[in-house]
Amino acid sequence: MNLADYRHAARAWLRDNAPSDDSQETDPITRAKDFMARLYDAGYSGITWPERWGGQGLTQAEERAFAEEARGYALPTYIFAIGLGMTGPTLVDRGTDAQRERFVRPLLRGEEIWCQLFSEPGAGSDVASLQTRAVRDEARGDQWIVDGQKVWTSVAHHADWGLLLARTDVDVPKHKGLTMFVVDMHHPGVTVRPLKDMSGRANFNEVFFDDVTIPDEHRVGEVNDGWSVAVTTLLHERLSISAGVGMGGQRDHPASVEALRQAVDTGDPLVRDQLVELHIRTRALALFNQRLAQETRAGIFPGARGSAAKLLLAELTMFQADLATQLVGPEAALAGHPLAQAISMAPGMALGGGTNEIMRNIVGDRVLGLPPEPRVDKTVPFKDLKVGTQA
Amino acid sequence: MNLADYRHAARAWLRDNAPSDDSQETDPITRAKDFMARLYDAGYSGITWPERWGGQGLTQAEERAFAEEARGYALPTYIFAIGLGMTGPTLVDRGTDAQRERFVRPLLRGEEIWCQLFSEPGAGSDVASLQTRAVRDEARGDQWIVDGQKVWTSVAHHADWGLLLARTDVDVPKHKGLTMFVVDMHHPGVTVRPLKDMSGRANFNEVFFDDVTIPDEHRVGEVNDGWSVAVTTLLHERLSISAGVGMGGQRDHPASVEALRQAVDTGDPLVRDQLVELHIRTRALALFNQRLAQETRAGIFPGARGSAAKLLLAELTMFQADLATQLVGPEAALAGHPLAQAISMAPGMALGGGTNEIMRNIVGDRVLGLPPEPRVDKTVPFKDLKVGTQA
Amino acid sequence: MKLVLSEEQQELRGAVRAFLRAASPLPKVREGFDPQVYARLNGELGLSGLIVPEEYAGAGADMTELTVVLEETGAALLPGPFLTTAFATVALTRVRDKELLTGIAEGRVLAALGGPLTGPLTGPLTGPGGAAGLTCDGSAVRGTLAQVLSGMEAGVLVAPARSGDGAVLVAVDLTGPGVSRTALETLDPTRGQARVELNGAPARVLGPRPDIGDLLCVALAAEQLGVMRAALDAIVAYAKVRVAFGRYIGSYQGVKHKLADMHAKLEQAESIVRYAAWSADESPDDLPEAAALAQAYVGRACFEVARDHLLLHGGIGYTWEHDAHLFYKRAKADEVLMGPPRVHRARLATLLEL
Amino acid sequence: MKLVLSEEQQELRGAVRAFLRAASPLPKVREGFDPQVYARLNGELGLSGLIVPEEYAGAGADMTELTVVLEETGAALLPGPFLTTAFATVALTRVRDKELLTGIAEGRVLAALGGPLTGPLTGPLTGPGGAAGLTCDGSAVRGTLAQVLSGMEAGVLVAPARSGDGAVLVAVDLTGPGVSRTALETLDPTRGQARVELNGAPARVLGPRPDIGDLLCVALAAEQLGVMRAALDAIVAYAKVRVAFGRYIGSYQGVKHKLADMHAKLEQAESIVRYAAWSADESPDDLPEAAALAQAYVGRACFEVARDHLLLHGGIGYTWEHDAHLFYKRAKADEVLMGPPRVHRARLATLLEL
Repeated sequence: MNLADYRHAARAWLRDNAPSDDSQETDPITRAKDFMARLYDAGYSGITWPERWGGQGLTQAEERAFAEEARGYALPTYIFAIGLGMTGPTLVDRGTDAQRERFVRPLLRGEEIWCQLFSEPGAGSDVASLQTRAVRDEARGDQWIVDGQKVWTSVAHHADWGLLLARTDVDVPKHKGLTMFVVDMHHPGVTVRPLKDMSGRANFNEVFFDDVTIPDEHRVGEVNDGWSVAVTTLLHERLSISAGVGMGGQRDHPASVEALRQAVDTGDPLVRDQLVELHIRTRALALFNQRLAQETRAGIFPGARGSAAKLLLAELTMFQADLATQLVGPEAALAGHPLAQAISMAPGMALGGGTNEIMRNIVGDRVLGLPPEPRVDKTVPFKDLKVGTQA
Repeated sequence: MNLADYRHAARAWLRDNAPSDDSQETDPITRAKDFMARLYDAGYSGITWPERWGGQGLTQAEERAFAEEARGYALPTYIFAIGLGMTGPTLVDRGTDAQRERFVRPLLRGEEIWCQLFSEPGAGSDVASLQTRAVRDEARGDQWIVDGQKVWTSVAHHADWGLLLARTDVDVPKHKGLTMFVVDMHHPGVTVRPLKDMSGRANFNEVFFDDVTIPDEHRVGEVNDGWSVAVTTLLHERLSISAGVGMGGQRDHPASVEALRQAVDTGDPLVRDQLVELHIRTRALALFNQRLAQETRAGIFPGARGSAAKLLLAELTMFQADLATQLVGPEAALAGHPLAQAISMAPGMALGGGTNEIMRNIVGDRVLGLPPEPRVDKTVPFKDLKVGTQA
Repeated sequence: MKLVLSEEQQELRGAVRAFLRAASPLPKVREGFDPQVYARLNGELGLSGLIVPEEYAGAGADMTELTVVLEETGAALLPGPFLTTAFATVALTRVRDKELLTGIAEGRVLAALGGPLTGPLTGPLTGPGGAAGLTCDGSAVRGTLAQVLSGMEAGVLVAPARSGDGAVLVAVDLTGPGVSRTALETLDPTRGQARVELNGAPARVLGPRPDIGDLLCVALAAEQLGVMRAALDAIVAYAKVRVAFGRYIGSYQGVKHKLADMHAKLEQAESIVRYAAWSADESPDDLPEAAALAQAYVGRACFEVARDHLLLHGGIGYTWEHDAHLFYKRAKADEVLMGPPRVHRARLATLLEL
Repeated sequence: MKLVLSEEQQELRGAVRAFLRAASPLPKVREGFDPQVYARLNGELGLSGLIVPEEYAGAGADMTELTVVLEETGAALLPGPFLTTAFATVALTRVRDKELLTGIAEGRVLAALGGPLTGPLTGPLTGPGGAAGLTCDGSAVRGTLAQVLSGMEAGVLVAPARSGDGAVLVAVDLTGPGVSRTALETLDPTRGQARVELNGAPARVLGPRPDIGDLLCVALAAEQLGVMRAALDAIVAYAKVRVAFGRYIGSYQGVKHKLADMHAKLEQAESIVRYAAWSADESPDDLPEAAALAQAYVGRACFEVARDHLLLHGGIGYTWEHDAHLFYKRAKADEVLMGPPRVHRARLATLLEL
């Protein structure tokens, strides 16, 4: 099928199958799973994934065509995003055949929901300093015993499986003593506690592990080679974040130029100039993202340059919410005002998926090739390393 | 004499003695020296310096009163600024009695001009990494032989004496192998070459030392203890820079609000708002400087907080020249336009007396008490240390 | 010009700071307005009567003392109507009928200053008329105030109203008849607002409307100075204990340089607040420029510092449990309290005759 | 929309870049305009005829190709009238009488585009009238142009003038009678300007004044993109070899993070220039917004990057001998070339119907 036909078919399928908002009677998770199954059965889930593991084996061109057609719909795929964007690709890249066989197809079909368990309270930007322990216990069959705490875990309360990074050796430097696992989120030792963000919504969770067992066949990659697996996952994360940034994607945001021109007095030349500034920044980033996308289509992989786009998006998100509240004035401080939500959520873009400082390091080190910061933490055995919060 | 009387007498003296601009027939250096002698003889040079070495032994209150009275005059004291602000106070603090006896009075009376010789091409922000060598030679009497190159030396072409920091031991860490000297600028091995700055003016010099001898009695402080002497000098430098920043001091600057309101169309609301922004920043810094001055008068020494003022001044200087050229447009790009000079000289404030990055480090470390950067250069012997420009 | 605090002022600051640290730490702030803390604030420190003239049982202090206190209540994010009562007190000291001041000084009366917060409060107090204004027939008031700061906690409303005698200031018992209040949830969880509808509520006419917009700007700037100082202190403290990649995050220039810039803003903000307070007390000719400068600079600097302090905390700063968002939201709510911030810049343009 | 260069365009870029690196390195740039370099630019690369239609001996290329070349001449800080000749060529391709184009394509004619640089060149070409405008009686021109870019090096002036038939474009031989030129020293030592007085100078009327302000904005933005790219490259290279306190300065976050921000600006600037060039070639409806966006964003970003690149060099960057100030000054001169930069923002406001 040529691309135009593909796009045409996708458009038709979406028109007929995208859920409308009036089916509120069913539980949203059930609805999302039902939709995902139909999406999969129609061949639109895992478009670029290998056919052998349940994907369609097509190219980024088809994936992009479908994404463009889907842009107008609010598809209920949010709870599958971690699986589709991060843990699934990691299993395809680094899992055993048995793991791919067991996990990939149910993931693509929405039968099982995934979360990702890397960050900890003491290990944010510096994920590799995490302290959750996994200890091998061959006495009780070949399995691992996990104890510790994770944080910032999206959809953990719905998840069936989690991709867990844990420390398996404290006598080697921090990157060298980690191992990756698939953990059963229904295990009785797993406790999920919602974590409210500063806007008051519980978009994240804390996850506690207390004597949780994992069979060794659910280990992903070699023992103590978990960091290289995590890098694969984080690479996919960064790609899926930057893919979400498109031209016009901010149009219905309450702090967009389009929304603000309705809300403020554009008769004031200063207000007008502020909206011009917002337009300039919005367009500059949108065009950069489009250029990255065109380069990707032409086979030039953006790599670490995507971190510049993420940095700019975080700054723009903060800038526009800040600007909009200033323009609107006291009303914007009422909790019900969309801009009060916007300013409450604006820091999230800078804090999820790597802080602005981390993004600048990545751009400096990997795009510009600048010399690295001297690192003490790469050679010291983990047990002797300062981590987390210490005086 | 009470302060009001002091101020009154100073005002009268300045009215009668401040040189007018019409005496162009004499050489400016001669005129400056003549004025300095009269200033000294009247008791207005070295107001706070110890009487024993030729000063007046008065307080900062008298010094400030005189400075305030002098503000309206363009006194020809520029060529003495390094001596009065930096090298003189260093000798008073750290010199031997013989050195104080020999150097301080002629310095205060303007009979001898001083320069300061610390920075080198390979040692800018990191002054202590300098490479100019001083080797002791007891065979030719107890003296030192100096070879090397200094840079950024103001008034070197007029100077009789220089305060020179040189390396006397390469086998110890960089801060521990430096010694301070007074060097005779008329020695035949000293070559002064003007260095044009980016505005095309030669405000600085390079100074080359080729087999220059210095008698050991011109050493200031102990052998290899030169860094602590240099810290004294740099502290005095920072004080004299921040003392120059006063309210209204920018009024006749071509990029000041006062100048710009004459030059641009304030009928345009956007232009007006830009001038408001400039006013806000100018006032904010002026008030901060006034507060520091009031605190100083009240006995609260500003210390490293002065570095915040210096940082803000550097940023304001750049901001206002940049803004003014934008407001004025193409004419500002003509070399004869005052704003072309302003934008050409604007970076100087950020680069003289410590870069913005150095100022931020000082504020972070010494005002906020933040943990220091890990340092490799404090322990490595100098001869094994990377310095200057290296691939 | 006086830009440094006297010893007495420093003592006042120390006393308020120590009291609030003990009586209203941040976990308590999250619980909202506590009348008992207010009772002690007044009983032990006499703060509610601080600027009330001595003949009305107050301490008769100047605006400078008020700014010293507001800086501390700001730093503590003190919940409740302290700021708006200070606003109202400023207004009441400048009208004919000062009776209410005694109740304020004695801590019996919590007054809120009304006037649509969206109006030009920064100029003369909000003029009568307009959609949200009040009208007064001499003994009763009608009209709606869309956003009254701490309007649910206060017992008395002080607000400008249009009357037959021109613009007057009126006082209304918020617990009395003819008053309908609706709590408004706000961005800032530590301090709410209320919509107040007056349908012939009994009112006392206090005198002609006073011109206090500049004084309110100065008072608010003092609170903002406290908010930014406390936010900076919090992140500096965190940068000294939080480790990433084997080093304290405060040792990274990416963090350290930003903190240095924040400190530089704080130094300038404090200088401006001192200058504005001095102008209010000693140099009324300078006050309009100083007040507009205070809001134009300090309001922005406060939000920028609160924003960066939150961001530099990393993910933990984005959680509800962490206090960073409380400073961030107070800073934003304060920035827009007097109207869109551009009004202060516009006023500066006018005052500079640009 | 096309935001990436084709293979042919990348080859063109590579060829120009290699040529300029060899023929016009920065030490040579300091010596000023060299006609021999221009002869080779034309002879070996055919650049002067790049956008001249084939029937006038040119290569008939699009604006996108021109922006590719101008990015490189900008990066090299090429001295002389290359940019203004490109401006003039854009104008000449859009009038009735295209005769001059042959001379330009063959490298015989260096044309300068006049029009007071202080006027609204960003809109339609500067209208006639006003203090600095030209008038034409059909065969001779009178008037003064206060600042003509590269006006001393160019042989022909192309400028708008008022005539009996309305606004026209005229061509004047700058070496002919009735022309008085005064060299103007400029901030940017690599490219001068001239004051041009015309006292009945013989002129050829080329046709009605074309509307090319947007295209000039795009062309200039391409030069600015080159300037900022080269400035960033220079400081990145320095940060990899300069040591302070025992470490390469590029390893300090204080430097690294600023360089990352500069890179982010460069990425956005390049995206905008590509978009604007594509609009010029393929989507005229988008051109006005794209052109104003290009000047509003790229002009500012270029100066900011050039400024920070200079500052990050430390003291050496402040010397005349170092090249940093050449980029800084070109960036500032370019930023104001089309008038005060706010005109582009004002135009965006109009185009967005704000």
